[in-house]
Amino acid sequence: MALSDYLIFSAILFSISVAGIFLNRKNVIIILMSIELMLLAVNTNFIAFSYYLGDVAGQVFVFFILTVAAAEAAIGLAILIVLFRNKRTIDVEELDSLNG
Amino acid sequence: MFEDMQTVYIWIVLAPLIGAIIAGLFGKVVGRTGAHIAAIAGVAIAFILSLYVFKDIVIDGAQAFNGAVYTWLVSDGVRFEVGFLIDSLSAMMMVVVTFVSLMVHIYTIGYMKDDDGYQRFFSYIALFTFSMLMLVMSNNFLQLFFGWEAVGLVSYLLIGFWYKKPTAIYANLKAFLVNRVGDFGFLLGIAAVLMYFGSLDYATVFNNVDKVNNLTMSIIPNQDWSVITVICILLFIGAMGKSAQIPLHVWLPDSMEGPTPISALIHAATMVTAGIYMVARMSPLFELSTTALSFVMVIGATTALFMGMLGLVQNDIKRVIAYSTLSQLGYMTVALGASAYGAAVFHLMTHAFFKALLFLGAGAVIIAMHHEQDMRKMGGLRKYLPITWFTSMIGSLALIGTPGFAGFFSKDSIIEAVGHSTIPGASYAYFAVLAGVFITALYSFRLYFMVFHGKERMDEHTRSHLHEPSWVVTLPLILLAIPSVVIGYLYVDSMAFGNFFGDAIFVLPQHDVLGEVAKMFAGASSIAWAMMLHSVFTLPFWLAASGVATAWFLYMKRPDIPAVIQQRFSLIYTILINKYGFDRFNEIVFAGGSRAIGKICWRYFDVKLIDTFVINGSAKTVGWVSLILRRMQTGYLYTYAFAMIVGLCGLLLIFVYPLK
Amino acid sequence: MFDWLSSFFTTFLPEPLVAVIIIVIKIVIIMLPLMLCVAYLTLAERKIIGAMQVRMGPTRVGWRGSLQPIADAMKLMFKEIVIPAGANKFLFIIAPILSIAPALAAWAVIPFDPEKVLADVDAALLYILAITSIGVYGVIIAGWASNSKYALLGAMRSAAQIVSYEIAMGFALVGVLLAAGSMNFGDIVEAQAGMGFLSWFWLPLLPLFIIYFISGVAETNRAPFDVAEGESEIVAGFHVEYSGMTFAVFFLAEYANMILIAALAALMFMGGWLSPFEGINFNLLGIAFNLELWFAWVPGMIWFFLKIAFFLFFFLWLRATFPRYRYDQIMRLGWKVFIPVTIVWILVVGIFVLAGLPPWWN
Amino acid sequence: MNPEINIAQYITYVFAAFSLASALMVITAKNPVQAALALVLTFFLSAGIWLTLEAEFLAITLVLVYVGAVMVLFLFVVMMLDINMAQLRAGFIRYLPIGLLVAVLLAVLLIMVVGPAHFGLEQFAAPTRHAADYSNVRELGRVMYTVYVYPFEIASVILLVAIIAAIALTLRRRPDTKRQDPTQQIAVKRADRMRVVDMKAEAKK
Repeated sequence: MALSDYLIFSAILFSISVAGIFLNRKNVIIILMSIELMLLAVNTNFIAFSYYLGDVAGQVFVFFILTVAAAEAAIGLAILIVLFRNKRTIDVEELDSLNG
Repeated sequence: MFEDMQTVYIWIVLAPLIGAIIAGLFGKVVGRTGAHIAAIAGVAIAFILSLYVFKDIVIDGAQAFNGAVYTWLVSDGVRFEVGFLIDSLSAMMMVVVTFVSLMVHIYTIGYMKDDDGYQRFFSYIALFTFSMLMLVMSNNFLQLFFGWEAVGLVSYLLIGFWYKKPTAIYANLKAFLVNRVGDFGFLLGIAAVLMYFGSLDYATVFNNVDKVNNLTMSIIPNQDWSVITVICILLFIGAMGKSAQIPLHVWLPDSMEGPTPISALIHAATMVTAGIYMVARMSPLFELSTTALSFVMVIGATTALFMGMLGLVQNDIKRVIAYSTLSQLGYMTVALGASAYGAAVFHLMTHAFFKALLFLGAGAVIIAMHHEQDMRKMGGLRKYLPITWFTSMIGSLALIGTPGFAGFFSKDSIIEAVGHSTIPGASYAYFAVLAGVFITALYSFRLYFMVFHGKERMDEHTRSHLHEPSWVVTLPLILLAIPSVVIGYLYVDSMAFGNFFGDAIFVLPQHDVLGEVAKMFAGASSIAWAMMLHSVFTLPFWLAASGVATAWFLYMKRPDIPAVIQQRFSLIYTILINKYGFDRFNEIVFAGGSRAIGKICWRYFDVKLIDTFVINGSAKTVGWVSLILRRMQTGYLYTYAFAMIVGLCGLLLIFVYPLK
Repeated sequence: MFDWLSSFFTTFLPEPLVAVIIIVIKIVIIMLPLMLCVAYLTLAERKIIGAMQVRMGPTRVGWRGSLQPIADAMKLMFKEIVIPAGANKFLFIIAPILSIAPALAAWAVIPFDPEKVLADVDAALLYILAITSIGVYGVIIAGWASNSKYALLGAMRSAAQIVSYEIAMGFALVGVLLAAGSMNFGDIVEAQAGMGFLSWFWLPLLPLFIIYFISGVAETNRAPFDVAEGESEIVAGFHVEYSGMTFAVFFLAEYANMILIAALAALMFMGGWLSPFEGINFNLLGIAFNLELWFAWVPGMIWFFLKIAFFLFFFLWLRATFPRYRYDQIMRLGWKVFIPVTIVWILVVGIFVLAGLPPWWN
Repeated sequence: MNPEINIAQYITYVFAAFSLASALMVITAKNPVQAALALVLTFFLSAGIWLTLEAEFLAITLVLVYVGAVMVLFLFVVMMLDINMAQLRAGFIRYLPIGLLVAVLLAVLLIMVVGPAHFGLEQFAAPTRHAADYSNVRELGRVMYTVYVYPFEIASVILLVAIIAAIALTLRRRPDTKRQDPTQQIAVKRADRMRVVDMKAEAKK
């Protein structure tokens, strides 16, 4: 296994998540999931480099990313719930109250 | 009495400032009485301390003081300091300034008693005293410039004191702008001094004068100018503005819009003499440039003669005195040009007293006439205002140079000195000052006769209320009248011909015209007596006498003749009434030209370039850009993600195809 | 035994394949008895609860009903699997599998004695936590895929409950980790050796032990925390639409989870395969009671199974004894009681460890 | 070649392939529940890949945190909300070409950068695997609690803030709902409900 194999894997994963944001542009939930996928791709890169460079710091970073991403997901979903309670929808295109 | 003279000097300056601050900033708190007590107390302290200093320096002959009291900043090795140079010259000036100022302060209580801006006025005149003292006590150019500008500022404030009067505002603006022109030259002169001497300190500059003496500069290629000449002329341009010499004199007559006390204080006795004082102070520089002296003399002579002539056609009592002031300043300037610095400063002092007296007298008349200033509506006031009449008469006699009165000694010294001067333009100057004597006598007594004698031309209402103003007005008149009579006699020996000023004034031996004059009286026990006896056989005396006689004939004996003359010589009259067209010239060329330039700037630079292109253009550009950007700011994550991805792709392309 | 097997297979198979085959054999050796245990646990439940409620339990099939689980299994296997019309077929089928898979997968790291373990993983404790946290998917997916209100309600309850109790459970395990200084079960058990049942972790970690066990009960959706099923309110909760073998798999998963929790409790708090009499010698009335020696013949695995049985009995006992908790009470208990207690006790354990409190840390 | 590593390699490839497939499912699923489940699968398989990179702790943490907690939360929310999926999916087809284009372009460029030409075995030789007694957890823990102890503390504070924020955001009191208060029910006194009255017995007529 070469390092490039892992990197290519995460590159494709990243591209898929970008496409996900594009295609599901109205659905906040799927967008959040796509962001999680993106983070997964990034984390995989970190771990692969950590392994091939023999430096555990990369894993520490992944740990922190996981932490922050978990926090992000929790708050994101909380906002989503509040949003749904108030607007009865999660369609981002209808969130236009600030649109003069 | 005082352990350290430095403390005295500081308090001389600070006392009026404190008075000004109390009257100005706390005027509401202390009230009218409090304000004038504070201001007068401040000036009185300054006057008493000045007298003490005068005694110390002049009478006890103490060493001149020259030292810094505070270093403001040091930049590139040049020290900018607040310092005092106290020698006989500045001591004399301090006494004159504080004395006249004190008189005017007291007089103001009466003159301004009904005015709303009472406290403000006291604050200003006390502030003026402070500024003027800073100017005369300075030991360096920077502080001189500070005082110079500060008196200019106070003058501006006071001319426009009645700020609701359009003519006052016009006048103060005019004064300010014309002074700016002079100040610009002055500032350039100071800059040149700093450039060539590397210091702003008088002592340093004067000590190094030899090093700069033969230097030249070329501002225009192939035109080598003597540095000293350039510096002196530039400095003198400043003096021209402040001392109202042609062609920068135009502000002074208009400044009569201000209250009469300040006309007396600022525009006759003190501030306008700042230029004279400055040139006298700079005598070590001016002495080295005959060109500059010549320039000074011609300007002074022109002013002396032609401004005096304008006084003949004026009907406003204050304006007549104002033109008289211009003329007398011309005399002083001529004396400076002739290297008779002592005579110039001596005339400055005597003039301060009798011109202040005349102005205050005029002010008293104006109060009595309910602020009527037109002489054609006066006449025969002698019996209503005896004290004013008497003091004014003394002032007029002093002004025309009646032997024995203060003006006689100083003016005769100047005329004699000019007569002995040999520098280019001296003969023209001699003619001008001689002619000026006749003119002076004529307009002075024209005023005197029109106001105090002859038919009573005022209306009934005014007449019924005519009475002598209160003691605060008359007391200064009397106090000023005394020196107007005696001061010349007391000091002509030492100031004009003696060694009164010591090292303060420097005269080259070949320029020592006063020494020449003094030789005439050599052997006499008293130069004063000798001058008086001698004068009867000289031209000036008879010119003055004929001037008085002409005035008596035209305005007392045959009051109908002036109108005839006016008709006969309508061309000359028109020229005079238009003040030689200086104002029109300034209005058309400078004001009109500036307006035209302004219009061009407005039309092309402001409207087209700035408004249309820069302001609206930038706003339009922003609007246009933001229109595009707004299209991009959809608020949808995918748009931003798209933008980021495009950027990412760009970066990746750089990686894939590295830019070689 | 496995060495012999691998050398046998190597004769006719490529080497990588042999490694896989050996692993598969090991898995089978663990799974088969486990499934058997699950089957007979159902019988034990019916018998024990019957006894507690003064009735007989199953008696007909086999000797005193001993073949009853087999009969139940046969019946369920041959029943039709009804898939509701609006259901998501794929998820509906996969839900029970997701339910049982973690319950079985967790056994990979459970050691039966110092040698007998499928995967001697370093981070076994973490692995257990991770795997048990997956169990909830079976419930959620089942509830959602059924396209039924009751099922969905049950699934939601279950999800909330499991997520909540997982935290308390995790904290309890952190306490154990702190006490043992390792995440490997072998090391954890070894850390408890020394003075018999007194040196096991249940004593210093008593609050954690109790919380862990109760959380375990909640995690497995067993009474009194069985609101996900709650037959009196939502019929049968998440598996209301399931029948036949799919239902049986849920059933198996629940019992497999019970055994797993019991095994973990035994490993972490009750010394695993250690004898309770280890190192216990005392003189009473002149007779030397050398209990360690007396019980030395018992293999460690037997002790382990006995301890598992003890905990399983608790599960059944709880079911027979307690009424069902109300949903909000469950949540309050989990969040407001258990989590604070565990956090405080982790601190206390930390102090213990630092202080070197004998006999556990000296 | 060591056969065990060979197997690991095959497993990695299989995991990667399935991982990508399920990632595709995440973004194309008709239903967010399916998307979430596909995402769970992706995480799971990625955790497997991480295991081959000797990141045991993180692999397990990924499962524990993401699969066990975050995704449950996602599912929970998705199931609770009554979402009109058809409306949300509108435009999916319309944006498919451009999305595809961008994704493919990005993927191609990324692969050109990170491909074997720059990150192959020649540039980065496969490191020797650690001995059996090597503990990734211990290693990570050592670094985390020494070098990165402050970032670690900050991360914990972030989590705390996230918890409080999430609760504060979603907490609502509904005054209109009727609910029983068990503590009040239990605390009720006899005197609150019943009054004992003294009265004389009445004779029957």
